[in-house]
Amino acid sequence: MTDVTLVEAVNLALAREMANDDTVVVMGEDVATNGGVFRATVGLKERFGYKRVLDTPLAEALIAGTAIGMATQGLRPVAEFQFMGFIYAGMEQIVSHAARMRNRTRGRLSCPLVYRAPFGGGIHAPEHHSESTEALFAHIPGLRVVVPSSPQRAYGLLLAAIRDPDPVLFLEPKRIYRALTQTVEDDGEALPLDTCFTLREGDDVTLITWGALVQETLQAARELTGQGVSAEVIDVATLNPLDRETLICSVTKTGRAVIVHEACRSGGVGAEIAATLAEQAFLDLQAPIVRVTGFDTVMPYYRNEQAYLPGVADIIHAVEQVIAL
Amino acid sequence: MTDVTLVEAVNLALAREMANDDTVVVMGEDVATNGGVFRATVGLKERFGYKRVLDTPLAEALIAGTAIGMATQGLRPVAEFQFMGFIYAGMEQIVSHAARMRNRTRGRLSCPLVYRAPFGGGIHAPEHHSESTEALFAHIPGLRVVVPSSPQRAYGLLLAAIRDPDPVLFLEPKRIYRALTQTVEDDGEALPLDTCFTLREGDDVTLITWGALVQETLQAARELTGQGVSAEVIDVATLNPLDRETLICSVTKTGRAVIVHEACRSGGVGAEIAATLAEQAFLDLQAPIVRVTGFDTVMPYYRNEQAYLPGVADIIHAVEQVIAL
Amino acid sequence: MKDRYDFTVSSRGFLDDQGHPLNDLPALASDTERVLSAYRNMVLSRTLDNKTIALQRTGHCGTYPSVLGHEVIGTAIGQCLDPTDVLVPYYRDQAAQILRGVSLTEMLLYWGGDERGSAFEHCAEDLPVAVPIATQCCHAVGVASAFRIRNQHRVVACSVGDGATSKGDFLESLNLAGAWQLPVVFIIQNNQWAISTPRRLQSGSETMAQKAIGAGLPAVIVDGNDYFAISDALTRAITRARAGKGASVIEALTYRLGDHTTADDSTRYRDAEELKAAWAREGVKRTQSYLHQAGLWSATREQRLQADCKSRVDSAVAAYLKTPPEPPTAMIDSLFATLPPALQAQREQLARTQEKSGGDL
Amino acid sequence: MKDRYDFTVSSRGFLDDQGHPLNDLPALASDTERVLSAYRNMVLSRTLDNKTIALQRTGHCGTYPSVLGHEVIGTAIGQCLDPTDVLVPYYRDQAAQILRGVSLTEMLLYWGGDERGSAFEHCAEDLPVAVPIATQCCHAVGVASAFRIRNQHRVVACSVGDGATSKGDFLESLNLAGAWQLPVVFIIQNNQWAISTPRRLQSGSETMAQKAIGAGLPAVIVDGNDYFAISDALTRAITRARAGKGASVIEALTYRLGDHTTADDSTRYRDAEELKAAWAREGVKRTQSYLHQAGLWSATREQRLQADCKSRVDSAVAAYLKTPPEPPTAMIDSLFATLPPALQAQREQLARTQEKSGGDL
Ligand SMILES: Cc1ncc(C[n+]2csc(CCOP(=O)(O)OP(=O)(O)O)c2C)c(N)n1
Ligand SMILES: Cc1ncc(C[n+]2csc(CCOP(=O)(O)OP(=O)(O)O)c2C)c(N)n1
Ligand SMILES: [Mg+2]
Ligand SMILES: [Mg+2]
Repeated sequence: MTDVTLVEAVNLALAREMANDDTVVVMGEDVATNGGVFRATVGLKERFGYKRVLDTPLAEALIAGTAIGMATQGLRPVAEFQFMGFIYAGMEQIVSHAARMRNRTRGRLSCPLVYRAPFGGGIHAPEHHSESTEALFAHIPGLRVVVPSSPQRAYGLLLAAIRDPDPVLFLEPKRIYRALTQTVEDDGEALPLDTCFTLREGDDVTLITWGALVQETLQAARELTGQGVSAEVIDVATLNPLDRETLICSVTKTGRAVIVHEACRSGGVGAEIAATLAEQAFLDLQAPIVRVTGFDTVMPYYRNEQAYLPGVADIIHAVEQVIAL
Repeated sequence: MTDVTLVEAVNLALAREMANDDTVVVMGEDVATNGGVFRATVGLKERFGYKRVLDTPLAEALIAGTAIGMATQGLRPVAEFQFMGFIYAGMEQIVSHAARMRNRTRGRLSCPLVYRAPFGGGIHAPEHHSESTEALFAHIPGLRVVVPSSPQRAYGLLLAAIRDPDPVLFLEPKRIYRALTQTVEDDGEALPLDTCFTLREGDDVTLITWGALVQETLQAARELTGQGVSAEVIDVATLNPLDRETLICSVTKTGRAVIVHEACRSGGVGAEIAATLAEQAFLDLQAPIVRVTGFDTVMPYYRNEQAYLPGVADIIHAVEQVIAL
Repeated sequence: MKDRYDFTVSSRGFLDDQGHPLNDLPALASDTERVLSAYRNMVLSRTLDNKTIALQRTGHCGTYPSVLGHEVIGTAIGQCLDPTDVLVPYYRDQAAQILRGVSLTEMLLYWGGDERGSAFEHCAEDLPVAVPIATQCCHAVGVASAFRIRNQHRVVACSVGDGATSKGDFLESLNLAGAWQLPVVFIIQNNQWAISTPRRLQSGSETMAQKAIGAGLPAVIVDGNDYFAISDALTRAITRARAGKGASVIEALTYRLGDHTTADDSTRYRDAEELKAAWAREGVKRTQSYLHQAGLWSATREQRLQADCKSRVDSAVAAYLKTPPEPPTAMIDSLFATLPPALQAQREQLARTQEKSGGDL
Repeated sequence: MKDRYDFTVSSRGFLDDQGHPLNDLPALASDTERVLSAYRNMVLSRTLDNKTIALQRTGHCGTYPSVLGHEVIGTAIGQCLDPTDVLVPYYRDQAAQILRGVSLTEMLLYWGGDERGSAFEHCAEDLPVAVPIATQCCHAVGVASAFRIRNQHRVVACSVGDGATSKGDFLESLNLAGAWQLPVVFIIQNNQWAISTPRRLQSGSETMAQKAIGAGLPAVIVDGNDYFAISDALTRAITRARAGKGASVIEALTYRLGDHTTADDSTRYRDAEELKAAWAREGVKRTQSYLHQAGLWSATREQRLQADCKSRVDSAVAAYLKTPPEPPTAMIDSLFATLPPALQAQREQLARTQEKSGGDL
C-alpha cells in the first residue's frame, strides 16, 4: 500500500495485470525502453521482456490495427497513443474494426483490447497536445470509453478495462497525472465499468463531470457549502455505455443539473447527458440544465489555455444560476 | 429549369461553380472518367479537363490532406469520399488541419474546401457503406457540417459550401439520391449556411430532423394532421455551427420537440439539439424532448437494416407520446 | 553510408498463355492430385460467382464483387496455407476461402446481407472480409505478431488489390512486418483496376511488388494466372516466413474480368479490346489446357465437374435462401460480450418492434 | 513482365568529417558568399536554439524541440529554394525558416504558446510547422498539385524525420507525387532517433531513401552534415522538379544532438558514446573548418558573427517577451472567416471573462 499519482496507478495496474495474465501485452511509441513519454509504462519491459512490451514504429493506424489483429488471436493488447491528438489516424481501425469485430463475426472473433491515451489541456504542451475529443468515441457503438479521475479509479478501472472482453478506450487526464496522490492498494481489485461514481452526496444540485475537472468540481461543491448549497458530485467515469440510471436518480432527487467538461460544448458528451435528463428526468427538473464547458473552438496554445479551461468560478456561477430559478 | 434528382442537383451545382470560378477543382476516387460511383461528378472531366477533375489513388488521408494543401494555395477543392464509411482514415487531416488552418495561422492560410460524402443506410450496400456518423464532425470546431435533404437544397447549399471561405463537410443522403425530383433553377443562387429550414409550420409540436429522414418526418407530419396534431417540421441542414435561434423559437412556440435522426442515439447530433432546448427553451417545454433515432449499435447488414432505420410510425408514436403529456 | 544500394524484384513464370510449360515445372507439379483439386476449386469458385451475380440481378443478394480473374490466385493461397495458418482475405478471395473451410452458404449469407456469413464454422481464426480497403493489412501483422510473441510457427497470408497499395495501412503494415520480421506474406492481386482507376494512375511505380523495398522486404512478381508460378512463389514465401526469416510480398498479375461489383458498369471506363485480350490469358481455362496437355483431363471429367459444382452451389443457394433473417434483437445482442444495462431498454424496444411487424422484417 | 527490375539509391559526398574536400566540390562551392552566408545562418539558428532552450528552462517558453544537428540541412533547404517556392517544414526546420523570412520573434511566439507565431509576415505561402507527424506531406503534394494545375514552375520542399517515414501520410504522399509527377522534393532528416525509438526499430529497410522506390521516385542518400552534399542533392532535385520532371526523395543523414524536446531526457535510452561520436561529425563545426581551410574564415570573423547572432537573438527575445498575449476572444475570432451567429454568445462570454480577469490571463 503506497501513495501514488494517477500515472503511477496506471503503471501499477499494467504491471499487475501483465503478471496475472500473460496474454496482456503493452505496445506503442516509446513505451518500452523509454517507459512512455509520461512514464506510464516504465519498468514493464525490464520486467516482462521485449516480447510483451513493444516499441512500435511511428504509425497510429498501424498501432490501432495491429492491436486488433493481436486481439483476434486472444491476446489482450494495451496500446498507447502518445497523446489523444494523435489518435485520429487510428480512427478507421477503431471505428470500423475494433468496435465491430465481435458484431461482424457474430462473436466468433473479438477485440479484448485497451487503447490508452493521455488527454486534455493545461500542461503547456505544443498545439495538438491538448485534445479532449472523447465525444467522438463515445458515439461509437461497441466501444467503451472510460476516464479515470483519481489514482484509485485509474487503477481499478484500468484493470477492468484490460479484463473486459470488448474494446475500451481509456483516456487519462494528463493534467492530473501527478497533481494528486492517493493510497492505492495493489490488490488486483477492479472497479466496475458502465457505472458512474457518486463522489459526494447532496440535495440541491447535481454536478456531473469526469476526468481532470472532477477536482475543480469537487472544489466548487465544497465552496458552495458556504453559500448553503448542497451539491451532489458525480464522476461519470464510463462515457459510453452511459450509466443513465445513476444520473437520472440523482437529478430526480436534486431537480437541478450542471454538467462540466473540458471539451468544446457543441456535441460534447455533456450534450448526451443533458438530452438524457431532458427526456427522462423532465418532470423533476426545476431549472434548465446548464453546461460548463470549453468554448466551441480549438484549444488555444498555452498563453491562452487558461481562458479556455472551465474553472471553479465558472462552476459556481452556473450553480448560482440554476439555483436562482 | 428542369426536374432533377438530388444527385443531379449536386452535379449541377458542381458544374455551375466550376464554370463560375476556375479555382474550383474536383477530386477523389473514380470521380473523373467514371463520373463517381453515384454519378455525382459525371461529365465534369469532359467539360473542365483532367487538370480540374482529378482521379486520386485510393487513399483517404491523402485525399483529405492534398485538398488542404491545394486550399492553402487558394484553390477551392471539392474532394469526394466515396462513402462516409471511408472518411475515417482522413479524420486526422480533417480534424487537425482542415478545421484549424485558419486558426493556426491567424488567418494567413485558410481551407476553402468542401469534403463531400454520401451517407446513411437503406440501399442494400455491403457493410461499412451505411454510416451516419455526422456527430463526429459536428463536434469539430472550425468545420461546417451541411446536409441537404432535397434537390433544391442540395444545389443551393453546395454552391454555398464551395463559396464559403472555410471547410465544409457536405453529407449527401444517398438513400434519396434518386428518390425524388424537384425543379431546380440552375441560376447560381446559393442558400444560406448556418440556417435551419422550416419546411412546414405547426403549433403543437416541433419535429426536428435532417437528411433522408426529412421525407419520413414530413410524411408523419401529414398523417398527424388527421389526428388533429399540427406539427412544425424543421430541416436542420447545417449541423454545425447550429442555428439554435430557429430551433428555440419554434419549440418556445410549440412547447414540444421530437428529434429524428438515423445515427445511433447516444452522442448523436440530436443530443446537442435536445441539450440546447433543455437549456434555452426549458421554461416553455411542456413535455420531455424525445429522440427518434437509430439504435446504439452498428447499422445491420441489409437483411435487417429496416429494423434499424426509424420510420414514419416511430415518429408518429413519439409525437403521440409527447402530446399526451 | 555506401556509394550505392541496389534492390531487385524478380519474376519467374512456368506456363505460357495457353498453359504450355515454359520451363521445368516446380516440384509441386508432380503432385497431380493437388493440381487436379486446384482446378476443381477454380471451377467451383467460378460457378458460385456466376450464381451469386445472378442472385443479385434477381434481387436475392446485395451488391457483390465478382471473383472472375482471381480464381487461380485464391486457389493457390488456399492450397499453400496450413489449416493452422490464418488467412486475412480481401473481397475477391472466395477461391481461397472455400479451401479454408468457409462454406458456400456462409459466403452467400455475407453478400446477401447477413452477419452470420462471417461466423465461419470451420476456420475459426480466419478474418472476415475487410471492406475498408487495406485495413486488413494491420490485422495481418497483428495476428503475425501474436504468433511471434507465442513462438508459434504459423503464417499469415494477407491479400490486397492493386488499389490498396496506395493506402497507408498497407504501407505501414509492410514496414512493421519488416521491422519485426513477422511471419506474414502479402499478396497483391493486381487486376489492373481499382473500380475505374487504372493501374497507371494508382502509382508511378513500375511494379507494385517494389513497394516492398521501402519496408526492407523481398518481393517477387508473378503471373497470377499461372498456377505454378503463383503456387511456387507462395510456397517459398510461406516456407521462409514459417522458418522465422520474415515477411515477403508477392505481386500476382491478373485482370478483373468482371465489373467492379454488380453496382458497376465497366464499359464506361474500359476498353473492350483490353478485356478481350485478358480473357485470352485467363487462368482457369489455362489450367484446364495444362491438364489436357498433361493427359490429366478430359471432356467427360469436365462435364462431371461442372455438374458437381452446379449441384454444390445449388444446394448452398437453397440453404441460403431458406435461412430466415436473424431477429432484429441480434443487432444489439452481438455488440458486446454481455449486454450493458444501458442497452437493455433499446433491446426491449427492438423486441417489441419485432413482435409487431411479425414476418414483415 | 520482365524477368527482373532493378532499383538503385546512390550517394555522393564532398566533405569528410573534418571538413576536408573528398572530391571536386560542386559548382556552388565557388560562390563563396553563399557558403559564408550558409555558415552564418547555421550559427544564427544554433544561437536561437540555445536561447530558446534556456527560455524554456526558466519558464518563458513551452515544450521545445531543439534543432541541434539539423542546422546544415535546414540552411541548405532555405538557400536552395526560390522565394516563390513553398516550404512545408517540420519542427526542426528553423534554419530553413529563418532564410525563408520567418522572424526569430515569430518562432519564439510559436513555441512560446502564441498562435501568431505562425502568421509569418514575410513568407505568406509557407506552411506552419506540423506537429502531427508526417501529416504535412499531404499538404506538400497538395501545394505542388496547385502549381501543376496552374502551370507554375514552382517547387515545394517538404521535410520529415526518420520516424515520419513509417506513417501512412508520408508514404501515400510519395505515391501521389510519383503518380502525378509533382514538383516536390521530400527531405528525410534522418537523425537516427524518433524520441526513444532508434532508426533500426523504425524500419527494416537498409536506408530510408529506398522508401521512394515504391512510389516510383528517384532517391539519393547524403551526409546531412556535409553542406556541399546536401546542397548539391537539393539543387539537382529542385531543378528536376522545376523542369516538370517530377518529385524525388533525399535522405539526409544526421544525428539528433539534443534531447527530443525539453520534456525529454535522452540519457534514459541512448548511449553517451554514440552522442560523442556524433558531435565529432556535426555539421556547423565542419562547415567552419572547411571555411578555415579555404581561407575564408578567421577567429575574428567568428567572434564578430557570434556577437552579431547573440544580439539578433537577444532583440528577438526582447520583442517576444514584451508581446502581450492575444485577447482570449481571439480564440473565437480566428476560427472562421466571419463569426457564425452560433458563436456570438460564447464570444461575449469570453469578452466578459477577459474584462473580469484583467491582466490575469
Ligand atoms: C478505404 C476505402 N476507400 C474506398 C473504398 C471503395 N472501394 C471499394 S473497392 C475499391 C477499389 C479497390 O481496388 P483494388 O484494391 O485494386 O481491388 P479490386 O477491387 O480491384 O480487386 C474502392 C475504391 C473502400 N471500400 N475502402
Ligand atoms: C502522429 C503523431 N504521433 C506521435 C507524435 C509524438 N511525437 C512527436 S515527435 C515524435 C518522433 C518523431 O521522430 P522523427 O520523425 O524521427 O523526427 P525527429 O523528432 O527525430 O526530428 C513523436 C512520436 C506526433 N507528434 N504525431
Ligand atoms: Mg484492382
Ligand atoms: Mg528522427
